[in-house]
Order: sequence, then C-alpha cells, then structure tokens
Amino acid sequence: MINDSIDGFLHRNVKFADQIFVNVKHWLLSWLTAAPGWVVQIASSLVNIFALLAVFLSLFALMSVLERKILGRIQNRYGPNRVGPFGLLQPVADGIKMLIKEDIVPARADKLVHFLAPILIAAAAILALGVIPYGRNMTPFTIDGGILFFFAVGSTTELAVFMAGWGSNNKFSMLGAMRAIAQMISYELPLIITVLPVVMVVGSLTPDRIVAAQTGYTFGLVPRWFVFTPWGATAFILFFVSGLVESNRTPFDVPEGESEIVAGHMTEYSGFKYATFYIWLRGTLPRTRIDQIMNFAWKFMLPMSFTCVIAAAVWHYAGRGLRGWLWSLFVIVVVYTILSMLLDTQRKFAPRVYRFAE
Amino acid sequence: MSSVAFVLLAILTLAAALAAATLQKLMHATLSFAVTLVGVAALFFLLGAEFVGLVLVFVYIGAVAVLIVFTILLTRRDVGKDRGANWRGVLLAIAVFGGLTWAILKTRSVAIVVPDVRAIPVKRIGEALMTSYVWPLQCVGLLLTAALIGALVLVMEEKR
Amino acid sequence: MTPTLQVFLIVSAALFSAGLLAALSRRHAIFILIGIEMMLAAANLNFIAFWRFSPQPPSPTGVMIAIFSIAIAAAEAAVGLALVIAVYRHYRTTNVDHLNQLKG
Amino acid sequence: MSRWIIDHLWLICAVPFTASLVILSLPNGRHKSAATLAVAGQIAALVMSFFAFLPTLQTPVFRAVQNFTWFTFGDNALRLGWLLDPLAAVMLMMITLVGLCIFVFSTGYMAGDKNFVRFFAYLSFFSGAMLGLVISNSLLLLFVCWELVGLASYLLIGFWIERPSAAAAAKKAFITTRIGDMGFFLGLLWLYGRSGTLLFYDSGNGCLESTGLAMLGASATFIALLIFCGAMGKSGQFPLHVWLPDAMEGPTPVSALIHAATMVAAGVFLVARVYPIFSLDAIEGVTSSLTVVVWIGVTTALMAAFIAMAQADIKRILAYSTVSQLGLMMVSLGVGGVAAGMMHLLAHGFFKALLFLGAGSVIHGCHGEQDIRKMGGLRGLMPITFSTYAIGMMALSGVPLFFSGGWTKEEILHVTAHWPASRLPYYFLLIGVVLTALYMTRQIIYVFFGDRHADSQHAHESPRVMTIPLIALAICAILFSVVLTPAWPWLHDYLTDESAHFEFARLIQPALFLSLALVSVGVALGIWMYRKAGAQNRQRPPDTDPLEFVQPQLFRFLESKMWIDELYARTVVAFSWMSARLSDWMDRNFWDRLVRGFGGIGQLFGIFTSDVDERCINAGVDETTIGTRGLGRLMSAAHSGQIQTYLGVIAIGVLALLLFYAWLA
Repeated sequence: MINDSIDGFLHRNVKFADQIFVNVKHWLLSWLTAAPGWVVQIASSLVNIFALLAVFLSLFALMSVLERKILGRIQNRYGPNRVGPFGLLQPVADGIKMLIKEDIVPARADKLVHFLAPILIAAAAILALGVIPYGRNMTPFTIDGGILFFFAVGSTTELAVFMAGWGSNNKFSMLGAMRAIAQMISYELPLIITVLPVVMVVGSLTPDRIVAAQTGYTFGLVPRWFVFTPWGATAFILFFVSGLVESNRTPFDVPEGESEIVAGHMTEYSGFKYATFYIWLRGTLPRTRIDQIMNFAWKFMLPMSFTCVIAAAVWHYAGRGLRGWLWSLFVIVVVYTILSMLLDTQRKFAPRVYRFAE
Repeated sequence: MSSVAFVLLAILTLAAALAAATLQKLMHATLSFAVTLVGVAALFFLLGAEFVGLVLVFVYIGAVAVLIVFTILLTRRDVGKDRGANWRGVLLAIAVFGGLTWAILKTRSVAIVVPDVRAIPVKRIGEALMTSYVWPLQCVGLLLTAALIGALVLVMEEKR
Repeated sequence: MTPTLQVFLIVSAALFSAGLLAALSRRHAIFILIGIEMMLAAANLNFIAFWRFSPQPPSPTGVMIAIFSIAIAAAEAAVGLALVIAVYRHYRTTNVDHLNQLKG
Repeated sequence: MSRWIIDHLWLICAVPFTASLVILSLPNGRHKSAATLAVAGQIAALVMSFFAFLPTLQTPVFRAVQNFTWFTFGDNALRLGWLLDPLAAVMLMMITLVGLCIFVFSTGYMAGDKNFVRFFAYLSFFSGAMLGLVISNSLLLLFVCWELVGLASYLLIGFWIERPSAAAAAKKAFITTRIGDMGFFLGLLWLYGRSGTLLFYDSGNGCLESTGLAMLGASATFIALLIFCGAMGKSGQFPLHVWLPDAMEGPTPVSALIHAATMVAAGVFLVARVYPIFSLDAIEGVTSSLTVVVWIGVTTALMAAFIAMAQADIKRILAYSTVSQLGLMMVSLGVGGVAAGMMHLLAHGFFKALLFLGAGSVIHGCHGEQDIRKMGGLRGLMPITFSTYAIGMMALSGVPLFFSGGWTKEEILHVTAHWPASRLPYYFLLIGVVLTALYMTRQIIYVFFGDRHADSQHAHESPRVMTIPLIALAICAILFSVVLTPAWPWLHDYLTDESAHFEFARLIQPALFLSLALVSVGVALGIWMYRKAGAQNRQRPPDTDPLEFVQPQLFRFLESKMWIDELYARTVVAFSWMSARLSDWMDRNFWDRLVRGFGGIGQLFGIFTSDVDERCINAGVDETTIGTRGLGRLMSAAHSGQIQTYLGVIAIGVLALLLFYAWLA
C-alpha cells in the first residue's frame, strides 16, 4: 500500500522529467513531416546515433583525464593539468595529437587489417551501447533479445583485438593479442552465465523488461534491485570482475601492461565500462599472471556463476521473500567455501613448463 | 521489411562471400568470411528471426572465426603463395549455381510474397526448445561436449 | 521489389556456390573448412527463409533446425580445425594437394 | 499240499532247471555234490509230480489251468499257461521216475569221466525242459520247451566233444530235428493266425476248445500236418529218423533217457496233446491228417524193424527198435487209439530204458566194447544184467500176460484192426511184431548165449549202483502190466476219463492168443537162425551174421540203413551245397559286377561334374575375379587423394540430382 503512494508521486512528476529527451527528438523530427516514411526513419535513427555518440565520447574523454589525474594523486604526482582548466581539455589535446600525429604503420604490416582493427573495436563498443535502455522508451535499438545482442557484439571484439594484434605484424603484439583473446574468451563464459539468473528471474531478454522487473521498493526504502538479492550480489561481483578482464583493465591489463610489453595495442578509449572506481582498482591492485587469470576463470568464476543460477532458482521457488533470500545465501556460501577449499592457493609452485606452438 | 535494406545486405554478404573464396591472403579471406556471416545474421534479422541471427553471430564470429584465426596462426609456416584458383573448381561452382537458380526459377509455387513481418519472440523459441525439442537439445549438448573433447585430444601434445 | 522467397533462395544459392568455390578451388585446408561453413550458413538461410514464408502462424521448426544446425556446424568446425592442426603438426603442410596419402 | 502244487505247477520244471544252473556253477572236481544235487532235484520233481498226480485220480474229468501274461504288445497280450490233466500227470510220473533211475545209474556209469559235473548239469537241464514241455498249456510254451529239449539232446549227444563222430552226430541230430521244428513253427504261426490264441484251454476260447477249433475250419488238416512234421523230427519218424541211430554216440544213460524214454516220446505226446486238431470234423474218426500219420507210422515201424535185423552195434539195434516202436505208437494215435498209444509209450519208456541201461552195463562190463559179435556167453558173467535184460526183451517183443509191452501192443493191434480206413496197416503191424521178436532174440543170443568171445573173457558184473536201477526198472516193467490188462484197464480208462471197473472175464480175449502165437513164431525163428551165431562154424566165415550168410545183398542193404543217409547226402545235402556254390558264384560275378557297374556310373558322373566344375565354375570365378581386380584398379585411379576432387564429384552429383528432379517435375 505504501509502495503504491510513493510510486504514484514519483510517477507523476518524474514522468515528465524522463521523457524530456524523447520529446526533444519528436520535436526535431516534426521538422521533417514532409519527407517520405523511410527518410523519417533514417532521420530518427540518425538523431539517436548522434545523441549517443556525443554523450559517450565526451564521457570517455572526461573519464581518461580523470583517471590519469587520480592515478597521479595515488602515485603522489600531478595528473595532466596543463591543457584547459584543471587539464579537462587534455583528451581534446590527445585527440588532436592522435589525429595529426603521423600514423606510423609498421613496415610489412597488413595495411588493411591494421587500419580496420581500431575501427571495428570502436564500432562494436558503440553498437553495444545502442541496446542499453537509458530511460523509459529511450532505448535506441529495441529488439527482443537485447541482452543477447549486447553480448554478441561483445564477442566480436575478440576478433577485432586479434586483427589489431595481427595487423602490426610483430611478434610481441601478436603475443599480446593472443593472450588478450584467450583471457577474453575464458571470461566471456562467466560473464554471460552470471546474466543468466537475471534473465531467468525476469523471464525475458529485453533490457526494458529487466529494468521494469526491478521497479518498486521493499519496505519502502530498499529498491527491489536484483543486486540486493544474494545471488544478485554474487552475480554482480562476478560480472564486474569478468567485465574488468574483458576490457583488459587492471588488474588484468596484462596484454598492454606497459612494463611487460613495449607497445600495447589497446588504446585507452576503447574500454566500454565506465564505472568510476575503475580507476581505483587500476591503481591499487597488482598485475596478475596470465595463467592465474585463466585458472581463476575456469576453476572459480565458472562454478560460481553456475551457483548464482541455482541460487536464483532457489530464491524464485522459495517464494522470493525473506525465506528465499536466506536459502539462496546459504547455497552460495556453501559453494563458495567448498570451492575455496578445493582451490587451495598455498599449492607449491611447480616449475613452469613453457609450451610453444611449433 | 524494407527491400532496400535487403538488397544492400544481400550485396554485402555475396561480395564478402566471393571475397572469402577468392582472396589470396588467408587472413583477409577469414575476415571476409566473418563479414559474410554478419551479413547472413543481418538477413536473419530482416527475416524476423533475431534470436537465430544473434546465435549465428555468437557462435560463428565469437568462436568459429577466432578458432580459424588461431589455426591460421598455428599453421603459418606454409607461406607458399597459393597459386590461383584452379579453373575446374570455379567452373563447377558456377554450374551448380546455374543449376540451382534454374531449378528455383522453374518451380512456380515458391514465388510468394513475404507476409507481414513479426519477429518470433525469444519466449516462444525458449518454450519450443524446452518442450518438444528437449531431446534434440540434450543430444546437441552431448555432441558439443564430445566435439570439444575430440578436438582437445587431437590437438593436445603427446607427452614425449 | 520486396524480396520474395525466390530471391532469398537465389541469394542462399549464390552463397552456397561461393562456399563451394572456396572449398573446391583453394589449396589451403582451412579454406575448405571456411567453404563448408559458408555452405552451412546458406542452408540455414534457406531454413529461415522457408520458415518465414511458410503459412502463418509459423511453427518454430524452421528456427529450431537453424539453431541446431548452427550448433552442429560449430562442433564440426572445431573438430575440423583440430584435425587441420594435427595434420599440420604431422605433415608440416596444410596444402591439400600434398595431403593425398589416402590415394587409392 | 496237492492244492498248492496245482497252483505252483511251474515249480516241477523250475527245480531241475535251478539244479542244473547250480551244478554248472560248481567247479569241475566236485563230482559228489553235483550228483547229489541232480538226484535231489529229480527226487523233488518226482515228489511234486506224485502230489500233482493224486488230485487227478479223485475228480473224473480233471483239468487245472493256470494262465499268465508273458508280455503285452500294443493292446493285445501274449498269454502262456500251465496245465494239469491226466495225460500230463501220467507223463510227469513216467519222466521223473525213469529220470531218477537213469540219474542213479549214470552216477556209476559216468564215475570215471572228467566232465562229470557238466554231464549232470545237462541232464537236469534236460529233465527240467521235458517236464516243462509236458505241463505247458500253450503251444508256444510247449514249442519253447521243445527247443530246449532239442538243445539238451544236442549237448548230451555231443558230450564227448573230443570225438569227431560225436560232434557230427550231435550236429546231425540238431539239424534234422530243426527241419522238423520248422514245420512245427509254421503250423504254430498258422494256428495263431487262425485262432488268435495259442493257449490250449483258456476257459472257453482256447485253441483246442470248440470256439477255437471252429475258427480253424479247412486249415485244420494243414496245421495238423505241419505240427506232425515237428513230431516226426523229434520222434524220428520216416523221413527224419536218420539222426536217432547216430545219436547213440552219446553216453548210454543219455541214450536211455533221451532217445528211449522221454524226448522221442515228446513227439507222440505232442500229437496226443493237440489231438483235437488232428481229429477235427473226422468222418467216423478218420481225417486225412490222421491217415498220413498212420501210414508214416507204419512205414517207419517196418523199415526200422528190418534195419535192426542187420545191425552189429548193441545200441544201434535198440535205437532202431525205438524208432519202430515209435512208428507203432504213431499208428495207434493215427487210428484213433490215443489212450492205447500213450499206454504203449509209457510201457515202452520203462522197458526201453531198462534195455538201454542193460546195454550200458554190458558195455561197461566189456570195457566199452559195443559190437555184439565180439560178445557172447555173458549170461554167466553178468547174471543180474542178463536177467533184467531178458525181462526187458520179453516186454519189448510183446510177450503177453506178465509183461507190460505185450498188453499195450495187443491193445494197439486191437485198435488198428478196427480202423475203418483200411486193414493193411493191421497186417503190416503183425509183421512188425514178428520182426521185433526176431531181432531181439538175435541180439540176446549174440550177447548172452553162445560161447564166450575172446574179448569178453573177463567181463564183470556192474557195481550195485548200476544194477539197482536195472532191477527197479525191471520190476516196473512187470508191475506196470497190472494196470494194463483188459480185465482192469485202469490206465486206459484213466486216460479216457472213464471209470475203471474190474472184470476178469475180459482178460481172455481172442486177440491174446493171436499175439502169443506171433511172438512165439518170432522167438523160435530167432533161436533157429542165430543158435550158433556166437560159435565158430566152418561154413560161415568168422563174424558173419547168419542172415548175411544166407542173403548177402539183403543183409548189406539193411546193414547200411537202406542207404537213406547216402540218399540224403546225394539229394538234400548235395542240393544245399550246390545252392551255396551258386549263390557264391552269383555274389562273386553277378551282384559284384552290378555294384561295380553302379560305382562306374557314379565315377562317370563324378568325372563329368569335375569337368563342368573345372571349366565353367572355376574359369567363371577366375574371370570375375580378374574383372573385379581390373575394375578395382580403374576405380582407384579415380581416388586421387585430393579432397577437392571428391568435393567436386559430390557437387556434380548434387547438380545431376537437381537436374533430374527438375526434369522429373
């Protein structure tokens, strides 16, 4: 009963607020009433694309500057502060530098691939954005399997990363690309499986329905987000970790770790996660070894994600109330303890056997 | 379903397919193969089977293309330039294509116009999979595991 | 011209023959695999096309077959590539012409 | 006791059998126990027969039948049985009594023989078989015992196996009786075919009872004649008598027991037993089968009597006398005097056994000498043997009044005289009686009278164990006549189920005087002819018979048994030998060639098939293999190992399929 009143209040005045962009768009399109149907269609999609690009690109640029400043502070030095107020225009400078700097193309590199790789990565990232619902009926590209589209596009980045590695045609970049792909593939599985419980509970792949399922509040205060359910929490953690790996952010940024490999192939702007405490992680956690990452993925992340699915099922069938909550927590805790026992980390380290592809 | 989109996509896929068949450099051929698959996925979207399109993208581009690329990496030493496509193959392909199109054009009953396009909701596919197609699903699962193990065994280095 | 079933069939036939071309005319073992994958994709396209143009309401069988065939094609590709690697490791070449030990 | 015996009639024949089996199992040396066992068996059989004989006296028409099932085949069963009637009872008494005397006699006679045990086993085996034959109620059981008796006679004749003549005689005896038995067996089968049962008396539907006989109809005569063949064989009638004289090769007690008293009597007993078949629908007692019996009897009697005249061996004379007496019995049966025939058989059994044992003791005394011409004047040396032998001789030749032989012979003559068919047999029998008297006196003079021959100087009287049976038998021969006289014809009435009553008047009969005359003529003739037989005499070369001196050809003709043996040798034996050679020749040439011919055809066929095989099939197979190999090579060329060519071919295939379908639609 209480929930309804709150919903009602929010509903009324928020309704106007969140539709602001939609109204703007309709206003713009009204200019083109004279044109034929498909022209209008193209125009509306163009508007969407343009809006998206503007928001995210600027956001990325801002983020990179912020990141370098915070890192600087962590490493007890100043971040970029020359260009523009507090160095805020640094990304613009970088952008210009990128453009005007002479595009060094390795000698016998595969020109086409070298050129296409960065474009493809950027395209994939942007395409993924098209599916995310920024607001009520503000998802640029509504298709039934939204989530699936998101991950399908995500998986194309592997190919793109490889093309980048292959394009520069030198051993090190090749090696880096191989590692990145291996890492990304092995973490793609947990990434998707952690999303599975959400999809199971909501019963649909479209992001709007998932968001809609999380409306309303329990006890008036706590929003009924999945994060607050035990399996939701673990799923989020797992999702977040595999996200880091996917985008080769620290602590899993082995592929383009400056210290280890000379010319990383990854450009900062290609990461498609924008959580703020990214930078915190980047600064604090040490770099992990590639085989540890893989090991961790297959032996810990995958089982844990499966348990999330089971926990979600338990939670659902136990009536979604407090009892369900406790039961699924119990399941997750049990599995976690078993797994940690199994993966006894104090294992003595056997001499490393190098296996090379002939 | 806009015929414009269809024409564009058709041209894209066919061009990429031909490129995959004829490009000299192996890597380019693979990548054009990937592009053809994207084109096919897009065609699926046009035909309203989005889920299948996404699965196609997922499976082929996400896994198969990467596999192919890895295989290419693992077998790079054979740098010998591939001397041009031998003509017998080309002739045969063209003959087959001619035969197929002749057969298709000949059968009258097929030339029906596309009804209104309504994508099949993933929910119905899910239900179908889980109810009447449960048994094939299990079999495919088994097949995939078997293929996985098979591939591994083939590729794994014997401990000498 | 709004695409009729025939047009789709022709496109898939073209894709199919392109795959055949790749499989037949290229010397490299992997090309054969790519060719086969393309042919399979063409077949899937046919399935979906026939499903779409079948009388409404469409029963999901077309889609089902497409999904399963994609899964099987993936498994086949995996094993095929593993074979290519194993052959390469043994014969140091993937040139199909040299791999004719099974000659009659 | 007698009630028990009737129920367990088979015990009478079982006891001697078991005795023989036990004796057989004894080791060779045990003479004493073997003899006691055999004699004990015989005494037991005698006692049981006596107890079986008693009830037959009280009830007038006595017949006790005891049938049992031997085995069943399908739904019908083969039933055998034991029978006790006056005929059987009397025979039982005679066989056991005579058998006992002979057993006692042979313990002494055979004392020296090393196969003593085996001899007594055979003897008790024989007596068991004979007893079985007498009391059997089924023709089949009779036939079984008949064969056992034949076997026993073979074993006993050929007892001294080391002597070839004994073995040959045994074989001859066995084969000739076997021929007779063939006829008997055919008759038996025919009877079984017609009447459906072989039981004589089976409460109404036995083969000898009215219903069974009715079923026989016309075939009765033929069956009778066939059965008579068996009788002829066993009793030594005309065509099949040749074995009896040669059977004298066996030990004397054997001859006494078997070839005098019991076995040879079996034939007569058989005819008596199945008499209803013989006399079926007779016209005043005459049927064709009976006439045959009569005439064979007559011929045997006369022929044997004549041959006996010219025999030198003491036992052969007695053998031929037995043959002639059996002929006489057959005649009496033939003319309808069954009781007369049986009476003569019984009497003959006693005095013939007596004579044989007497001969045995003479031979024993002369240490195995059997030729009467080498004996003489034994009267003084062997008084007991001489006296008993004289009594036997008197009984045999038919001296009336005191001797049983006379009364029975006179009875037979009486019955033959009244035979409606013809008077001839009567006259021939009269001649026979004279001849009997003649050759017996010849023998007695040769052996006992005249002066002593060189060899028989030191003949000695037989020991007591041999003389006692002689005396016993002599007494029987005399006493037996009491029951035979026409005054009190007890035996005759007993046998014909009438009640005997004493009437002295009937003692003196006209026929009595006729037979007395005949016998006295015979004896006188004999004395006259043979008075100096024993002594040396100038006109006659030594050891020649007076008859020979007078009629050499006749004598030689008779001495050589009318060349019947030679006749048989030339005909039957020659025929069988010739048929054997023929079949051998056929085998060797005809059948062998036939088989080899078929073999040849087979071979031919084999050759033909091998050719076909060689040329068509093998060649064909080779061709195909070459063809396939060529094709294989051709095909393999197509397999270039290039994957792409394979794929190409598949594509062409798809294309062809496509075109075909399109063309089809």
